[in-house]
Amino acid sequence: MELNNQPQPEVYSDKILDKTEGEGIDFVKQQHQIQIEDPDSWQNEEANHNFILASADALINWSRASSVWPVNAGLACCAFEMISTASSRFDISRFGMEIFRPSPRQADLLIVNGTLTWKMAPQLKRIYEQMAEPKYVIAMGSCAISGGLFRNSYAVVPGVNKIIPVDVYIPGCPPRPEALLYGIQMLHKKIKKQKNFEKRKSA
Amino acid sequence: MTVELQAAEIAAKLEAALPGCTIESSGNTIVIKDEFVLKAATFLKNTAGLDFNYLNFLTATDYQTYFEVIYDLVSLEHNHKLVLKVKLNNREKPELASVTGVWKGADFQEREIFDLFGINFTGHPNLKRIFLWEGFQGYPLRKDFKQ
Amino acid sequence: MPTVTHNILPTVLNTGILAPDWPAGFWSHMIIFVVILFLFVIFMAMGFIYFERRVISRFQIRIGPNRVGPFGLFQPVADVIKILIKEDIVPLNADKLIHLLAPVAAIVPAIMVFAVIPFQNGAALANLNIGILYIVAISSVSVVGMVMAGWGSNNKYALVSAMRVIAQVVSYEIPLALAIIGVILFAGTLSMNGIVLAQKIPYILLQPLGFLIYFLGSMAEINRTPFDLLEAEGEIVAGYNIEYSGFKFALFYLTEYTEAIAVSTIITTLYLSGWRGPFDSLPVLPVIWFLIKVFAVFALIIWVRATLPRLRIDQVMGFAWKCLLPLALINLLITGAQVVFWPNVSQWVFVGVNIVLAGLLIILFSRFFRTTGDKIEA
Amino acid sequence: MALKTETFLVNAGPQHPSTHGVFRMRFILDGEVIQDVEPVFGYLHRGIEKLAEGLTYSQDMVFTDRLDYLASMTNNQAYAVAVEKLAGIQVPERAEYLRVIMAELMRISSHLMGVGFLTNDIGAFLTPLLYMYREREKILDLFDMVCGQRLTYNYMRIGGVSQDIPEEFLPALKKFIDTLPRFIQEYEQLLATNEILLVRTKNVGILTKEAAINYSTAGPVLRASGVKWDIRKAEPYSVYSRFNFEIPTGSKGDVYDRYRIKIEEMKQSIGIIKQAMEQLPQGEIQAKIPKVLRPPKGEAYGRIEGPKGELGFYLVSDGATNPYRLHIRPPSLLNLTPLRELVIGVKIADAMAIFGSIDICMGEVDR
Repeated sequence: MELNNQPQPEVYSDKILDKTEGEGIDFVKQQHQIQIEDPDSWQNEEANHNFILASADALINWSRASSVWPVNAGLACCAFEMISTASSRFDISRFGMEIFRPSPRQADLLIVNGTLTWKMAPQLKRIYEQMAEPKYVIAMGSCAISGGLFRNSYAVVPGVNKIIPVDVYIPGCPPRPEALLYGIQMLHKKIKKQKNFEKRKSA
Repeated sequence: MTVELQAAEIAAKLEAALPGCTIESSGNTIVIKDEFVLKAATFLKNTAGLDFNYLNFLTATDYQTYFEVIYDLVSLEHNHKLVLKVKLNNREKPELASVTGVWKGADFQEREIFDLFGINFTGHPNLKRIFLWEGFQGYPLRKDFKQ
Repeated sequence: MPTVTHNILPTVLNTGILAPDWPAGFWSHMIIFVVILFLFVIFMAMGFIYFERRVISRFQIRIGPNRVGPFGLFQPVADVIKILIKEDIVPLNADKLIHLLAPVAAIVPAIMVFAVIPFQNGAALANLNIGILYIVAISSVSVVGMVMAGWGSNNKYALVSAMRVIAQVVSYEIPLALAIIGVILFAGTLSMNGIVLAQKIPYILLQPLGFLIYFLGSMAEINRTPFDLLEAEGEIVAGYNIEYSGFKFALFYLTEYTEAIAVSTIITTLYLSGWRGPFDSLPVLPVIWFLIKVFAVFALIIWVRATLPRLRIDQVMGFAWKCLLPLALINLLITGAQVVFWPNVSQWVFVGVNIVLAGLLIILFSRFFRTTGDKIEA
Repeated sequence: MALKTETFLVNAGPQHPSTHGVFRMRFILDGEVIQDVEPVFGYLHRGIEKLAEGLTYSQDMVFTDRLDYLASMTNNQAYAVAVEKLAGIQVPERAEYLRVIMAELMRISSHLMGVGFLTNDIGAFLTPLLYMYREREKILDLFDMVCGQRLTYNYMRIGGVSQDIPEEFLPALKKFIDTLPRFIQEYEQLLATNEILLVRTKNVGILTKEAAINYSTAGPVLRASGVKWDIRKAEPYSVYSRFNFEIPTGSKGDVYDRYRIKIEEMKQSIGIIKQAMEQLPQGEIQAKIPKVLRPPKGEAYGRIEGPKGELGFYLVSDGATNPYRLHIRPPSLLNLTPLRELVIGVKIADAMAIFGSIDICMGEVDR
């Protein structure tokens, strides 16, 4: 009987990358402990209407609301309800939303579908920052809203709104496709209220 | 139907090959001394009639005073199984020989135990955190872990 | 159409600003036709986008865009407005000049192809007597834009995509050009309009093998499934345009569809007898025939896209060099022999002969590449 | 002239269209060819094993739904089997039959998704996936009918199931089961006779029998390599010993075999469901168990054959209401172990096909 003690083949492993990633995660964890306010609270205020600008707004908002392209990003369980929504039965393409862009640069909507862990948080933040304005975020499912079932865990972000601002929250674990469609229509309504020619207070 | 081997018989065989390695045996479980893990694993895998070629799973438990590492072994040919256990009393710096040379399936599982329990597997080709990130404080599955 | 432009606008344009020795009719023809072509390309691209999204939806048992406007017809309009006013991002470490120029370099050659396409008898921007040569020369220049995009974006996925596309397009140029020679041999002219006029029988019947080679080759040239390695979503995310957003991405998106339109129109002209059809002496009918055929070809492209998976890069290259190139050479040999040795035999004889030969050759060649699935034990 | 060449590092993931969630692979590429790969996990690590220690046995059931979210029912079953083994609970027969029906439906659904996403990774533009989604929706409707949920069911409880099936369930199930073979036939025609799919899958990512065993792979991956190993036969749990079914095995262990195994297993599952429907007895659906379960001190390992392989729960009890330790044997994680060996030396496109054929679910890999 001989011991199997031959040296293993060298495994590729990039410890420097891991270290920088870990530092980044710790940094994000420190920075993002407070909930980010809704940057769109200005929508509730009554603005004075300018006739010409209003019709230009209407055109722009119509085009933005009619072609919201989501990022092709799935986190966890809710991702499958998102795919269900895109599939034949619920058919998100009716609203012109079937173009799931794999590159965040070309997308308008980030659907955070599932539990967000601290390890994933910098990546999600990066995806959000890579998206071009105007961009919208839907928090889908209880995990994305508040951490849900896993709120007490050592690895889970309690609510995605600590990392990025959220436009629409959809409750459920997971939300049914109908709920997601309803949330998307809420987002459409929100987009159609935008004033593109006024300075935002928070900006 | 999977046969659960009588641990006492296997323990006798193990004892014959590696004197002084077993601590106790009951049911389908053998507890061995931690320095014999690699030798015992190789013996169990390569001995005809035992042929434990399949490491079903590998995990650990924290019993406050000591760690227990559990090897669930199965032979796909004979369809029998055996549980091998090791107790680690050193809580500060637990160490155990890696069995990746015997069963490659142990690779990720040993990394997982390292990540969540802080047990160091000597001889593992790439022992580093697998689920948590570098710089995470503490080992979550230990009972004394505080968030 | 040229007659209209020759009569109405010469006085308006003959103001002396233009080169004095060039006739005003020439300028008015040019300007009007360029405007028409641009509108044609943009509206056709939008139409194609709508058409493709609806048709693919039907293939996938879905409905497709139907909320924006009647039947969702305004969907592409909304897309265009949205994407044009979207923020334009230039990555920090990108090669700024190349990053900026790449979309322009991609779209200009794609639109230039339309200069020689005859929409009806003689109605082309420039009825060049070497039209087909011009197309072969210009159609693959778009690739330069894509390579620039891949290089200038400072993104590894984009770089891999650029390397893939250049290898692929260079390989497929050869069988493509060889397939066209078959058409030229039968037509006896290089002019696009001449080729249409020469098609008593549509050349798809006379040149079935050449048509297949050209169709597959051009699918590879415009990077459509199963040769869409350039944008292989599952592998290299979005390919060369991964770092583009806003207006520049819109140009790439437009390029993709402009190329698809270009290929559809070229196939229509070369193999489906272009604007010809019943009653093609009536005023507008030839254009309608032309558009119908273009959409039919595009529907075929969509069909392939909705059905087939993607090939691997070495398989794509192998297919070009080991399968299409020999087939194109054989096709050229057969066509040459028919034209030289039997110039007086009715072309209907060649139709039968060529279809049979094409079938035999395809069966023979597919033998070399065939993989069969075997059952597994149950 | 010698050209200087360089390898370069490419990150695939965590947000990448074909990583099936938040998996990340660091590729070292030499042009198109992969020189080395380092898988990076943990982007969905929620610490379920730790959280489970803080809740009671029956509360922990909800976590199992979120493990392999494509096969929640089988996760439920595995956990229930483990707890019942620990506490010595006898499950009523009708409940066992219902469990078998649900588990086999879940297996069909999971395999449909596995095949669908594989074709998507190979490059088919969504079409096969959406056709398979059509069948999956029918299965989800059946589950919806039984327990009112589409994805996370929490249907199987310790000692039985949460509620009896409604009246209209069996006719609906029968209708579905009768039409399913026709659709599977359709998919087979669409896929198995497609030259491009064959070229892309045959002889790609071959995993030998010895390697498959040594790497502790399980389920379709192990069987595709030619090992006839299925917990339903090897150690029949529930009422599987009463059914007549076969274990399909592959011969080569390539991507094509892994795909074929899934198709064949779906056919076998249909057979099992048919037999279970015929034999379904009347009676109780829930054993009498105390409200708060206190299993005796000890440990137990309960395992079942999940769609992705052997799914086991290792439980340690110290006599209290909460489990002292809960460990999950995740087939997805263990099936990923040979990934590095399979992927080195192939092109990126093949790497994605291999990854797709292993058919993992990140919820289970990271836990």
